[in-house]
Parts: sequence; structure tokens; C-alpha cells
Amino acid sequence: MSPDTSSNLAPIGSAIINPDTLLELSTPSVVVPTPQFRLGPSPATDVTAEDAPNDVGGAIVVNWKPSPDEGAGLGSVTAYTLLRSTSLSGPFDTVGTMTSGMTSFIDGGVLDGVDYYYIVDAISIVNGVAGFMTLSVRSEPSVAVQSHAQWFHKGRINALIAVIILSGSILYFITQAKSGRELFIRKIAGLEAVDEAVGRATEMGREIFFVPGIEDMNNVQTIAGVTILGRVAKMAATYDAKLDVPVRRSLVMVAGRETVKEAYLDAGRPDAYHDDMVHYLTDDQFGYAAGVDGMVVRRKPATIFYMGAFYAESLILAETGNSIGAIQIAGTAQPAQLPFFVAACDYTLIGEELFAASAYLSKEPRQLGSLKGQDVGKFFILAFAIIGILLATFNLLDMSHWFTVN
Amino acid sequence: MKREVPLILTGVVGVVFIIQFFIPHEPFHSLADVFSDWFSIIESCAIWLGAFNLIKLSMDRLGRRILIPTVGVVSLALLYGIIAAPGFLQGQLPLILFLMAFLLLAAGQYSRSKMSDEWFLSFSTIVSFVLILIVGFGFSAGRRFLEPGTSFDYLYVNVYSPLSSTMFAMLAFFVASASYRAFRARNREATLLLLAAFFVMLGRVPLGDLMSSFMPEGARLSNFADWIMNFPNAAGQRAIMIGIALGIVSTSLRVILGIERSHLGGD
Amino acid sequence: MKLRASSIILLLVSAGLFALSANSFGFAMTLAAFFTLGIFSFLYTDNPYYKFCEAVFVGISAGYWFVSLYYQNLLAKLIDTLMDSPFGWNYIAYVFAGVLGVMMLLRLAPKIGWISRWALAVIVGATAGLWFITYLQSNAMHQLEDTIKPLQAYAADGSLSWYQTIGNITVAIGTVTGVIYFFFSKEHKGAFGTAARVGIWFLMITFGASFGYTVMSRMSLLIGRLDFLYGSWLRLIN
Amino acid sequence: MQMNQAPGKINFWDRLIAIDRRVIFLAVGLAVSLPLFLNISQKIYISPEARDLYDALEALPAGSKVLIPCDYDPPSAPELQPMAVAFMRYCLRRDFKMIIMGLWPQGPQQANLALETVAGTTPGTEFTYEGRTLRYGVDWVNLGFQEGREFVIARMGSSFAAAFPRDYSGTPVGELPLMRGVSNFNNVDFVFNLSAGYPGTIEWVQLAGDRFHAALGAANTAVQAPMVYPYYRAGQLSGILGGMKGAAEFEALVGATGKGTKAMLSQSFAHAITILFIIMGNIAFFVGGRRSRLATKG
Repeated sequence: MSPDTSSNLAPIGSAIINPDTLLELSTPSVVVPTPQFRLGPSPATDVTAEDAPNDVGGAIVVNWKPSPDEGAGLGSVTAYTLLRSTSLSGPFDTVGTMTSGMTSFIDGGVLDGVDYYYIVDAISIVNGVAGFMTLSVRSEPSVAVQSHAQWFHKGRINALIAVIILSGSILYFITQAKSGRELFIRKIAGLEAVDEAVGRATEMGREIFFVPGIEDMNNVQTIAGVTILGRVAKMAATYDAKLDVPVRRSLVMVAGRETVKEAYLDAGRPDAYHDDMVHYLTDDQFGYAAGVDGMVVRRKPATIFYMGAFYAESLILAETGNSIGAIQIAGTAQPAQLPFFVAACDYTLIGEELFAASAYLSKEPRQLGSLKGQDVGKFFILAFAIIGILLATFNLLDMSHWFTVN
Repeated sequence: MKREVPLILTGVVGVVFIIQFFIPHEPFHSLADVFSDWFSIIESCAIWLGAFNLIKLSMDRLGRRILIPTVGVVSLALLYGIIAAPGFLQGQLPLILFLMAFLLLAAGQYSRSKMSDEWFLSFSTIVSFVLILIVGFGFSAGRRFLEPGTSFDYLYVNVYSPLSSTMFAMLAFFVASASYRAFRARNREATLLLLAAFFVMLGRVPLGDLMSSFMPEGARLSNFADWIMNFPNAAGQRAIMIGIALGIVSTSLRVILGIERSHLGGD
Repeated sequence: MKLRASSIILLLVSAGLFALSANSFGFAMTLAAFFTLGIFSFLYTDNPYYKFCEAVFVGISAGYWFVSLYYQNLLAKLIDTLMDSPFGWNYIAYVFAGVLGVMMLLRLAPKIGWISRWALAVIVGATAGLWFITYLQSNAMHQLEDTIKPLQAYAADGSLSWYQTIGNITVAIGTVTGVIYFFFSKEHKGAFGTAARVGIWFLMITFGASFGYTVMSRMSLLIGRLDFLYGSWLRLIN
Repeated sequence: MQMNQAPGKINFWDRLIAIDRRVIFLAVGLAVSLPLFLNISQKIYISPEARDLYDALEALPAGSKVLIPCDYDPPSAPELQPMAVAFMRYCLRRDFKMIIMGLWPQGPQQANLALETVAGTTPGTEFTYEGRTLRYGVDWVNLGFQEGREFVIARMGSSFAAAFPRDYSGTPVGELPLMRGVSNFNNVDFVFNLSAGYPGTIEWVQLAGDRFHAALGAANTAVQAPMVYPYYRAGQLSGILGGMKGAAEFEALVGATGKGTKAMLSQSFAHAITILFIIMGNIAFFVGGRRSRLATKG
């Protein structure tokens, strides 16, 4: 972006109006009483400019005090034009025009490290000797200002504190657990049932299907789904149940294979593993659903897991699975799909439970420690919520803006 | 190398992507942008793996009969001729040919032994996959393949789109059967689920207001449904969202710290 | 499973009907209707007609994405940038992406396939970092910010708005108890257990409401398809 | 679909509980089909969230620039297409300049179809609407699809041109007069997102709204709408149109009857039949002595 005249950029929250149309708008079709004669309206005053905060540079905020003659009729200030120059003596180029009432403008077309001066023209239409004409009255120039990029976003200090508190408490409990402290974790019904569901598949001599959601590896839900796949695969390997993992995304196939292979190795059954256990169908959402539905009705698996991010296909899959009488355990953090899984599956992990599942199933102390750390986060949120609501209700203090992240 | 490098990479990249949020300065500022392109590029390479996998599995099921490649090539040409050349072949004849091909396949499927089911499916999948690749890469104006009028667009509009929309529309039936089965007042929780669903369903269609028209304006079923959506529903959603945020923070942290690493495999 | 006479007759009759349709309604429209009916046939039972449609669907959609990703990502993002851009940091970033992509493809070579984990590690790390901060900001902090507000609400004329006030109290109770339900490290007993139980009730109401709201959405999809079959294809309705 | 029956006598209620789901399918099919052939009008209640959206739009001056990300595909078109059509009709009437884009590959195609419905012809480079000639590049642009999901939004925050160097048909955006004054979210007056899932309204709220302070409104499928409600309540969204009802509401607000209004009758029938089944199921459950084996699923 060059700082030349063409920068017609971006006033925040204001409509740019074209000075040409300004004339048209205010050209009266009836004779208006001639206003009191005057040399013109007063200019805008106190034009100040400063580097826009918390940005990557290239922007300057300009503020001014409005002309006391703002108004609607002839002789009143109806608009301002902002001009800029790299030297006090000019020439000044137009940056933008805005309606009266505005007192600031973000000029996003400047170069970092260059001195700029700003002036504001107050625009009015007057009935002059030669008929209606636009009149602009110039303000004093601002002092020189430069734009820069910042190394820290000051509006996000609260988010940084939240990151530190949360990560800190999770890390603390991970170390605690590692050093042997017993941690209580409540029973989660859906996860208690995993063992039984895998065992049932072995007894019936039928397969286990595992659907790791339909999103790609750039979604944490998929990552959670794949880690749960690892725990389920280990059980399947131990119980000698057959596992089939149809996936929608090729990267999930890659990650899924690594996970399942590792699980089979862990369980001492590398011989039972083969790559095609985790296989790709199609990248299309409903094509994938059609394919999985076909597999389900033809091969009638004993158990189906749905763990990850799901969309509309959730019920198509779960109802088909239900119709063949499979045990179904689902888990997702897609709030919109939870009701369908609740209606059609035997067990459903709700939101956060999905992310807790792999830690829960691993029974590894460090993993369980992180769950305890999460609870600390929830405790803080609850405490702030309750105290905040009470203080606000009794009109003592508004804490809500503490949590505004810019 | 096999194990340590990925772990270190995950950790370093993860931390960098957290701190970029706090640093408006370059190069951190545009890191999220760059990652989006990286991901797209890696994804578009990875789909080759998926495609190979699909073809390989289908081929495995087809077996190595001599007849198959012949039938395949003939059907492919036939299908291509019909579907990809809409202007050239119109009307009755191509459809009959098309259905004949399908009929033959279906007959073959019925008359064969146990393997026939899979054979039939794999065959159709491979034919369709190869067909759209030929159309997309060979006959559809290169990069402008998505524009109306290309053969690719023809396949999209008349084959892909109806299939996809219909699969989606099946949900109408599944929603009805699922609600019939699941919405029973078995216990307190199930009753709450049932009642909320019931009122919202009624409130979202004019029928509900018709039934409650004896009530004053503002106290009808649609208002009650709105109230449920706006307050109790919003509360539940909010609790779920807060939980999810903490779950994601914790999972991400485990991944970054290398505690969760099964997706990276073993040695 | 031998070929039955009834199946042949059924197939021939439907083939005839579709041929008739193609004659009067156009080939493209009939093709779309053919696939629409094929998918719907699954509702009755799994059958060869559906199997055919399913197989075509999987093949054609996999191919569609393959072609799309090739043109829109591989060509437009990687190759174009490498061809057109001047050498610089940006260029190096794209070369790096290309290298990661190639690493992924190396899985096809079993000996050095493990190198694909590097690319996977970069993706997983970036995803973890990005989601960590995004969800902390948008889901946790922003929702907390919105939760903290006075319980009482006033109407425009200054009187207490019961609709809104009761609603606000409901939201406060529901949010707090709902979050309590998700506590993992404390047993759901006593007062805590009661709160968690109320939390479940709120979740159940939420699920019911979402479900009820959704029924409409799902019906409209069906309306869309039937509108196509009756309107666009058979021209029975305008 | 077979359920385990309690051993012993099987009466009518047990049979009703274990009804073949194909009976339900048939009933739903008929309930949706029949009204399509009928012609009955019904009154439409306007929800506050639709009203708020309309008010926010009404407050914009003529000539405002509206960004329309179309993040949906043909399967969700039955719900969102009527909204797209009604919204574009409204934009043209108010002389809003439309900047169309898509984070879903098929979104921009759907937008073109919607514009075609509004224009009554293939829009091409210009068409006439209510006596005015509208030109591509001046009154509307279609930037096409961009892969990259929410990151595209993030990139648009710094520069639209970086996220969309070329439009739908390959013209550099610099050559489009409408896009010359648009460098980022500061230069658009409203963002109206038509969304059927991910990436969609939530990502637009999180990035365009929260991070870049754009004014946002959304049209969602009925499935997505409940998830988006908290954002509306928190003021991050000025309004929501939810599902086909939302389409009918918006059509009523702008005073144009379209597909949304017509399909509402089918919806009412389908709802009625679903509710009927739920009631029947519960009667059977209670009269039949609560013998169903299905456990609570939570």
C-alpha cells in the first residue's frame, strides 16, 4: 500500500461520501431564505494523530474536535475531508471524506517509520455570489506522527493471563500425578461401556466400526477422535476383535494408521495389524455417509464408535447403526449433533467428555492429571460468573469487560 | 528421528501458534494465514494417498478375471459418451444404453457367487471415479472446470448434486423414526427432552399458534418456543461451549507437551 | 442368489419408464431423478439399485474432490506461487509447504514412509496451538463476559421485565449447573450432585429444543427433493 | 429395527412400540407430499431474531456494501436458497452493493443461481432489475470460492485482495470498480453469512466479528441456528434467520412471497405427523406398561 493520493481507505464505521454528490444532495429545488452572511463556518480544531495501537503497522488514528457549526442547512458543516502529507508545507492529499458527527478516522494507507501530518477540512455549502458553492475551511495541521508495528497486543493481556492460569493449573496437576499423587476421576458411563462393547464384538464374532468424525486433522475433535481410536484399537487387539475404520480425509487415514499400528504393537499383536483396517472412502460428506451406511447394513458390525466432529450425517449413520442393532457409542463437541446421538446411540459423550475420553481410557496418571487441571479452569470460570453476576445485579461492579478480548 | 523430531516439531509449532495471538508484529501476524495455505497444500497431496487406497481396495475386490478390464473399458466409454457429451447425445437412446449397462451389471451381481456383491460395488465405484477424473482433467476447460456448461459441471449438477441432496434429505425420515423411538417419557431427563422438543416443534410452525390462539398475543406457543430457545437452550449451549473450550485447551496442551502422541505412531 | 424373473421384469419396467421420462422430460433431468429415487430406495431396504447409486456416489464424489483439490490447491496455491512469486521469505514458506506435501506422498514408499510424520506433526502442532487460543477467547472468555450481567432487566418504560428477568435467572442457573455437570474430579454427591443433576436437566432441555428445532430443517430438505421430483422432473406442480 | 420383546404375551401396544419404521417413513413421505399439491395460505409469526436482522439492514443507507459469504451447498439449498433469493432481492431494492464469496466450494455457484432467480435470467455481466441496469463489478461481484476455511476470514481481515486475488471468472479484483474501495472489513457495511455448517457463522463471528469488528447477520439451517443463538444473545450477531421458517419470515418482512412461504405448509404437516407419532409412542409406552427395553440414553 503506497501512501499516495489514491488511498481512498477505510474510515471505521462511517460512510464515505463523495464530495460531488454532496452538491447534488444539498442543491435546493426551492428558494431557501438567504442565511446570514458570514465568511464561512469555523474549522475543526485540535487535530491529533497517533500510531494505531496493537497492530501490524501501516495505520494511524486521527482525532479532531468537531466544528461548532455542524448542522444540516446552508452554511453548516455537513462533512469533513481528511488530508495527509509527509511534509508540513504540503502538498496535502485526500485520505477520505466522512459525514459530520465523525471525530476520528483510521488511516490504513501509511508506511511505517515515515512522518505524516494531517489536516481536516470542514465542508459546507454556501450561497455565494456565484450561486451555491462548496466551501472548505482548513484546520491547523497535526504534529508529525509515524506508524509502527507492535510486539505485544495490549488488548489481550487478559487472554494471556487466562492462558497462564489454565496451562499452569493443568501442568501443576500433571506433575502432581506424575509424582504419584492419587487423583479421583468420576465414572463416565459412556466410557465404562467401551470395554463391554469391544468384548461383545469378540463374542459375536462381528466387527467393530470406528468413525473418527468427518473433519480433517486441523480440528482438535479429530485429534481427540484419533487418540480414542488408539485406546479402542488396543482393546480390540487384546480381545482379538476385528476393527474397521472408514475415514473421510486422507490425512486422518495417515494418522489413523499410525495410531492403530502403534496400538496393535502395544498390545503385542503386530501380526493382526494391516494397513487396510483404516481406509479412505471419499472426501464428500454424504458420499461418505452413503458408503458407511452400505458397510453397516451389509456387514452388520456388533459395535460402532462415532468419535470426533460430526455434522448432518450423524443421524444418518446412527439411525442405520441402530436399525441393525449395533451397540453405538458416540462422542462429539458439535452441539448441534449431540441431540441426534443422544436419541439414536446407546451412550453419548457430551462436548468436554469427548476430549476427556482418551485420558480417561488411558488411565495414565499424567493424562488424568490434565483432567483435574481442566476442573480448576472450570472452577475459576464458575467463581467469576457467580461473583460477577451478583456484583452486577446489586450494581456494585461490572466485571464483564475484564473478559473482553480485543 | 522417527519419534523425537515429530514430537519436538509438534511442541514448537504449537507454542508458536499460541503466542502469535499476542504478537501483532510480522512474521507472527500472518502465521495463521500461511498455515491455512500449508494445510491446503498438504491436504491436496494427501488426497492422492486416499485415492490410491480407494482404487487399491476396489481392485482387490475385483479380482483378476480377464473379462473385467474389457467390461470396464467398454462401460467406461459408454458411460462417458452418454454423460459427458450432453449436447451430442440427447433423449431416449443413451438412456436405454445406460440402463442396459446397469441392467447387465445388476444381473451379473445376482447371478454370481458370494463375491458378486462386492464385485459389483467396486466395479461401479472405479468406473465412476475414473469417469469423473477423465472428465475433469481431459474435457472441462482446465482450471475453469467448475463453470456452467463444462462436462464436469454437467456431472456435478445431474449426478453428484442429486445424490448428495437426496442422501441429506433422508434425514427427514430418520428424524421421524428416531424421535418416535427416543422421545418417551421414561424418566425425568427423557421427559424434559421430550417436552422441550415438543414445544419447540409446535412453536416453530403456524399450527402451534393456531392451537394456542385463545391466549393473548405474546403468550402463545411460538413465544414460549422462543423463550425456550433464548434462555434454557442458550444456558445449556453455553455450558457445553465452556466445557468444550476447556477440553480443547487441555487436549491441545497434552498434544503440545507430547503426552498425547499416539497419532504420530511408534518406532 | 439367482436372477429371478420378477427382478428382471421390475428392472425392465423401470428401464422403460425412465426411457419414457427421458423422452418427455429430458435426459439430464431423468438422470438426476434416477439417482434421487435410487438413494430413497434404501429406506425400504438395501437393494442393488441403492448399491449402484452408493457406489457411483462414492466414486464420483471422491473424483470430484480429487479434481477440485488438484486445481484449487495444488495448482492455484503451490505451483502458481512457486512460478510467479519473487524469491523471498514468502517463497521459502511455500517451498516448505511443498516439501511437507512431498513428505506426505512419501508414504507410498514403505522404506521412508515414516517421514510423513513430520508433516503430520506440523499440522497437529499448529492445530493445537490455534484452537487452544481461539476457543479460549471465543468460547470461554466471551461466553463468560456475556454471562456476567445483572439478573434483573427493565422494559423500555422502566418497569421490571419479568420475561427477561426470569430468563436471565434461568440462564445463570443453567450455565452454572451445566458447567458443574462437567466436573470430572469431584464425585456427583450431596449439594454438588444435585447441582450436577440440574445441569443434566438443562442439557436435556437443550438437546430437546435443538432436536425440535431441527425437525423442521430436515423436513425442508425432503421438501426440496420432492419439489424436484414433482415439479422440475414430472412437472406436476408449478 | 427389530426390538427385543418382553417374553410372554404381545399385545397391540407392544406392536405399536415396535412398529416397522418403514410405516413411519411412508407417513412422513405422504405428509410432506400432499401439501405440495394444495394451496392454503397461513399467517407467519415474525420472531425477534428475524426482526432484529431486518431492522439492522433497514438502518443501512442505500449504496451500502454488503459482503455475502455463501457457505452452503446444494443439499442445504432447500433452506438457504430461498433466503439467498429474498436477501438478494432486498439488496437490489435497497441498492446495496453485493460482494459474494464462499468458503464452501459450491457456495458461489449457489449464489449465482439465486441471482438468476432474482434477475429472471442468467445475470451475465449486466441485467435489468425494476428498471435499473445493474452491472457486474459495479453493483455486484462474485469472488468465488477460496479454500482455507476460517483462515480465509483471518486473511481478509488484513486484505480482501490477498484472500481473493481473482474473482469467480478469473478477473483480477483490482479491475473491479466495486472492489477498489474495499481493502478489509472496515470497508463493508454489513456481512450476511448464509451458512450450513463449518466453516460458517461461528467462524465468521469469531474472526470477522470478534477480531475485525464487522457487523454481522446470519442465515442458518435450522440445525445450526440453536448453536448460533448464544452469539445473537451476546450481541455478536445482529440477527438470525433460522431454517425454512426464517426464510418465510424474511420473505414476509421484505414483502415478497417465495419458496420459503410455500413450503411452510408441508412443514406444518410433517411436524404434525411427527408429533402424532411421538404422542402415539408415549401412549403405547404407558398403556403397554413401560415394557420397552430401551434404556435412557444420556
